[in-house]
Amino acid sequence: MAPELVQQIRDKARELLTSGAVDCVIGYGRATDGVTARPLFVYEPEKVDELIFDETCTHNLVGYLVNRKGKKTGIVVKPCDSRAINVLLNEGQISRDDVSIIGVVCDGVVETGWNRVGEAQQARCQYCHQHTPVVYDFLIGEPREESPPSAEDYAAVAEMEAKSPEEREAFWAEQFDRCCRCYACRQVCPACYCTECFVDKLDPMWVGIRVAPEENRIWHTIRAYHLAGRCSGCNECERVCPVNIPLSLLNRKMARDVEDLFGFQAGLDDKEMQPLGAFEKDEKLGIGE
Amino acid sequence: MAVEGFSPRMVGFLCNWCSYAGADMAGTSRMSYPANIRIIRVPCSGRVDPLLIIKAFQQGADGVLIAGCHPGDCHYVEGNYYARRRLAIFRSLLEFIGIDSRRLRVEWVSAAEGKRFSNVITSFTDELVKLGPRSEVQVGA
Amino acid sequence: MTQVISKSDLMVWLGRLTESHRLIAPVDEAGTTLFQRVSRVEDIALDFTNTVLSPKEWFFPPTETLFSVEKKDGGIELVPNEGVEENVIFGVRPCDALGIALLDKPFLNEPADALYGRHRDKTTLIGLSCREARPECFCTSMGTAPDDPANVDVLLTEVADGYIVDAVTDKGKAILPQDLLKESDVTAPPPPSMATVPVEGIEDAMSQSFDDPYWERLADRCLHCKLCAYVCPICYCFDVRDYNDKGTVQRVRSWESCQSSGFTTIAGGYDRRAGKGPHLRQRFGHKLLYFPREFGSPACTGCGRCVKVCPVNIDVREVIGDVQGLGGTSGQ
Amino acid sequence: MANNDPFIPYLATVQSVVDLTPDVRLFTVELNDPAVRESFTYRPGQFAFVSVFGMGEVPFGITSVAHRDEGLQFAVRRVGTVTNALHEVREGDTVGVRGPFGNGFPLEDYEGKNIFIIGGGIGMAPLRPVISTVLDRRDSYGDLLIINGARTPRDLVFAPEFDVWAQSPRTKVELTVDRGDDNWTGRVALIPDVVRDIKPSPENMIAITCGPPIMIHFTLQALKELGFADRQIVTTLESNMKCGLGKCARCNVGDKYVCKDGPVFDFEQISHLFEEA
Repeated sequence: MAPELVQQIRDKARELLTSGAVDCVIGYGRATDGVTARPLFVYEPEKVDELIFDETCTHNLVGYLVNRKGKKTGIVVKPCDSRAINVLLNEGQISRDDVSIIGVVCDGVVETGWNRVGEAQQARCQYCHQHTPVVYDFLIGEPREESPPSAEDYAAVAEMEAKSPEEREAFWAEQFDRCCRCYACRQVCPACYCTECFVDKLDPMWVGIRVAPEENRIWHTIRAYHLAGRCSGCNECERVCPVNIPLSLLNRKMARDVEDLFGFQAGLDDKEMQPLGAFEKDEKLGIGE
Repeated sequence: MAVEGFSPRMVGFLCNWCSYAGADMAGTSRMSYPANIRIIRVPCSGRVDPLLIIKAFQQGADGVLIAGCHPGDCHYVEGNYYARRRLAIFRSLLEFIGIDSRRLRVEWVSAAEGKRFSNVITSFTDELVKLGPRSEVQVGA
Repeated sequence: MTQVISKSDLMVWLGRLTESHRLIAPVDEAGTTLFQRVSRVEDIALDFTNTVLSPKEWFFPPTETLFSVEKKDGGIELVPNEGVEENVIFGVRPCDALGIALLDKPFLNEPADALYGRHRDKTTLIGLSCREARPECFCTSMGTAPDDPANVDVLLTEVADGYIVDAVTDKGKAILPQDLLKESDVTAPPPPSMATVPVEGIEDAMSQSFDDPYWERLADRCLHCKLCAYVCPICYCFDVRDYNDKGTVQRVRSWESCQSSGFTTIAGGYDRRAGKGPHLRQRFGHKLLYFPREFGSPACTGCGRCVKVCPVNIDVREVIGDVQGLGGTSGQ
Repeated sequence: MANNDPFIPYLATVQSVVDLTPDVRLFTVELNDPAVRESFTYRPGQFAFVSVFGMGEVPFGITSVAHRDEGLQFAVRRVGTVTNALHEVREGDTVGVRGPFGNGFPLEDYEGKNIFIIGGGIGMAPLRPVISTVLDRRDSYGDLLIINGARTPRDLVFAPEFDVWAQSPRTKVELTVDRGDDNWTGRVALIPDVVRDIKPSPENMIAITCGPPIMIHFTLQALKELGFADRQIVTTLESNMKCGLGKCARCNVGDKYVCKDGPVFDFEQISHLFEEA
């Protein structure tokens, strides 16, 4: 990103902190590897120069807002992250008055890992049609002309659907077998804010303590289902998975179904009722017909 | 893959107001239907959290039936409309992870439809027999 | 003179071990390297820096049955889990070997954990010296080294066309393939070097920084996932629950982490460690203060896994440096 | 332990189940193996895990005293998954017992001293063996003052024993509730306020308290106002724990483990960590 745009982020953060409009700005700083980004909480105006923005700023910072309910907070968001803000607003988890949103026009982020900056853009950026945040108070960069959606957007989902049920079951059994149930996918997700997750419930214990493929499958299936119509596509869950389970396939599958069946995309605004919280009396969904 | 003598294990979540009464009607009218279904009475088809469905499959069910009031007749006015959307999405997800979506059946059965209830169980059982037992894919050595 | 084994003979030896033992070795799967059971030696990843999960899972598995409850003579009987196999783990890095030695301290401390002890007794460790250090490595600051033979049964060190074989223990000698070993005057290359981390005096620094606002600030970005704990070769917090499955009852132990919500919640819902700061502080407190007080050394091997996997870059090396610089705001 | 595996409980048979309050039951169990029964000795303040197989196990302070030979007793409030299951257990059923664990109260050190027991709700359960011991060795101890509080009169866990306690020489029992009922003529006050009202002299006295965390917090303040030193105030901590062996690390508080270094601590040992304890 152009240095003057990064400077705009810093200036805005300084202004927000100095004026007392917020007591913290959540943005990106440099990680200890010296090459990638990490979340940075800035409380003092003197420290705004630690803020950065570049193609390694993959983190979705919106989840942190739930921890700061009732506190005035500035936040740097990419377009995909901004959709998560709408999801949280729609669900009454945060108050619009509490957040000052510094939206950044985004050209995509790259695959990163510890001490590693990839060449290629993340897959989700390659089919992104939202380069300007959907909600913001201040915009950094110029709004873009968006390309139209394409059939290729859900190519990976279609490829999986083309396989036989046995192949699919075998594929997922192998993926779920690697899961060690660290729940990093849940913890990183801005839409996973339940105070008690179904998987932690003891009575009844829906998901057994045993880390085994069929128990893990309950976790992953219900996780994906709970995010249907709510996942804003930031794909942080897949990034943080230590054993590379392709969670985006599940999330994208849900996103495409919700789009096909109900014409809905998560987080485009904060008003429209999510499809699983709504209905139309005469719709035909192939259920009980 | 038909298996000789295979009797499928089915779990049925029946809405208290329509379908459970429909099953009752089938019983009191002495209509016959296969006995391999375990019936769980729920207040409304809208109560059937997909967690219950996947849990039933994990615990060894070959098929899961959800039956509720016909659209428009819900005791709670709109519970089955929500159920319809959820189950449409969830069934598609089950199919995606390799659980044949024919193993999850949703039917609207009213309190007066004892005959229909018995037909539903019979046809679902036939279908599950045709599909054969659900065998879990074994992972690793 | 040292004993060496050629690269092709190593495969022959490992092949024999798949027959006599359960062989565990690094395997590449879906872009990750994990210690897995191997039946074909071709599957072994020889060219790896280190695995995503440490070998602790073969002593302290993610889940394990402690005992089963079985019906007998109208009553019940508790049947311990005796199903522990003879394992050989190939490819254990010196840092991970230290991890296992440190894991012994809490688990074998009296009263010893019987199941862990059985796994330990029945496992032979074939270590592999590191040719290169990764950027996140700091084992030399934590009391081991890339070529440290201290905590394995056999140590292999790669040289031009094979490996130097160093049998460290009797257990190691017992599995050596004498027919495949040759005498050689080859010498081991110098071990790779790495940056140092200022651990000297960390206990005092931790103790004095207990009430420092530092922890609250550090925890701001912590997601409280369990990744760091699950990849750690030493983190040993666990959960115990009963597991009912299709009519059988087992008492099962599974991995848990102090970062998990509800870890310290008592019946009725009170949680003495509810805040984000104290929550995260417990992780470093246990590693750098409480464990050393109890067992004499930090609960860290410098393997760098937590540094590598943390989604928000909470870097133990940075934390150690920061805490050393806090200067103490409270005594304990 | 059986098979030298400290995770495997002893099997025990429930001998009696008595309702103490609407949500607290007293379970008396007998260990099935006579040899184990013989060797199973315990001190006041120690605890044991009780298993309901299929539901899990949880730790309870042992409510009985070994020297009375009245069986192994646990007073259990119905509050979570396992305690709910335990309340379904009937006479003759099999449960598991693992223990005894923990340090217990150093009652020998208290000989010759005045003892001040402050218990809230089910917090009386681990204090009862202290009371029993003082009553049974009455000459070895000074005055005995007991403050027992509960939400309502029906929630006073050991109500049938109050008369026995009060009849013992140099012993006083003060009861208090948060809400009275039609028959209640006693105090309606919070425990810390009762402590302030009675104003016992800290001279040669040990205060032993157990109850909900919030009660302990304010009782501690009241005792300090009266001049009690940290080492004169003793508590038994409740903690989430899974092993009792100092391994699972749940009950780790600072460099202590509640299960093996405690559960009994004086405040000199844990004052710094109290907010976390």
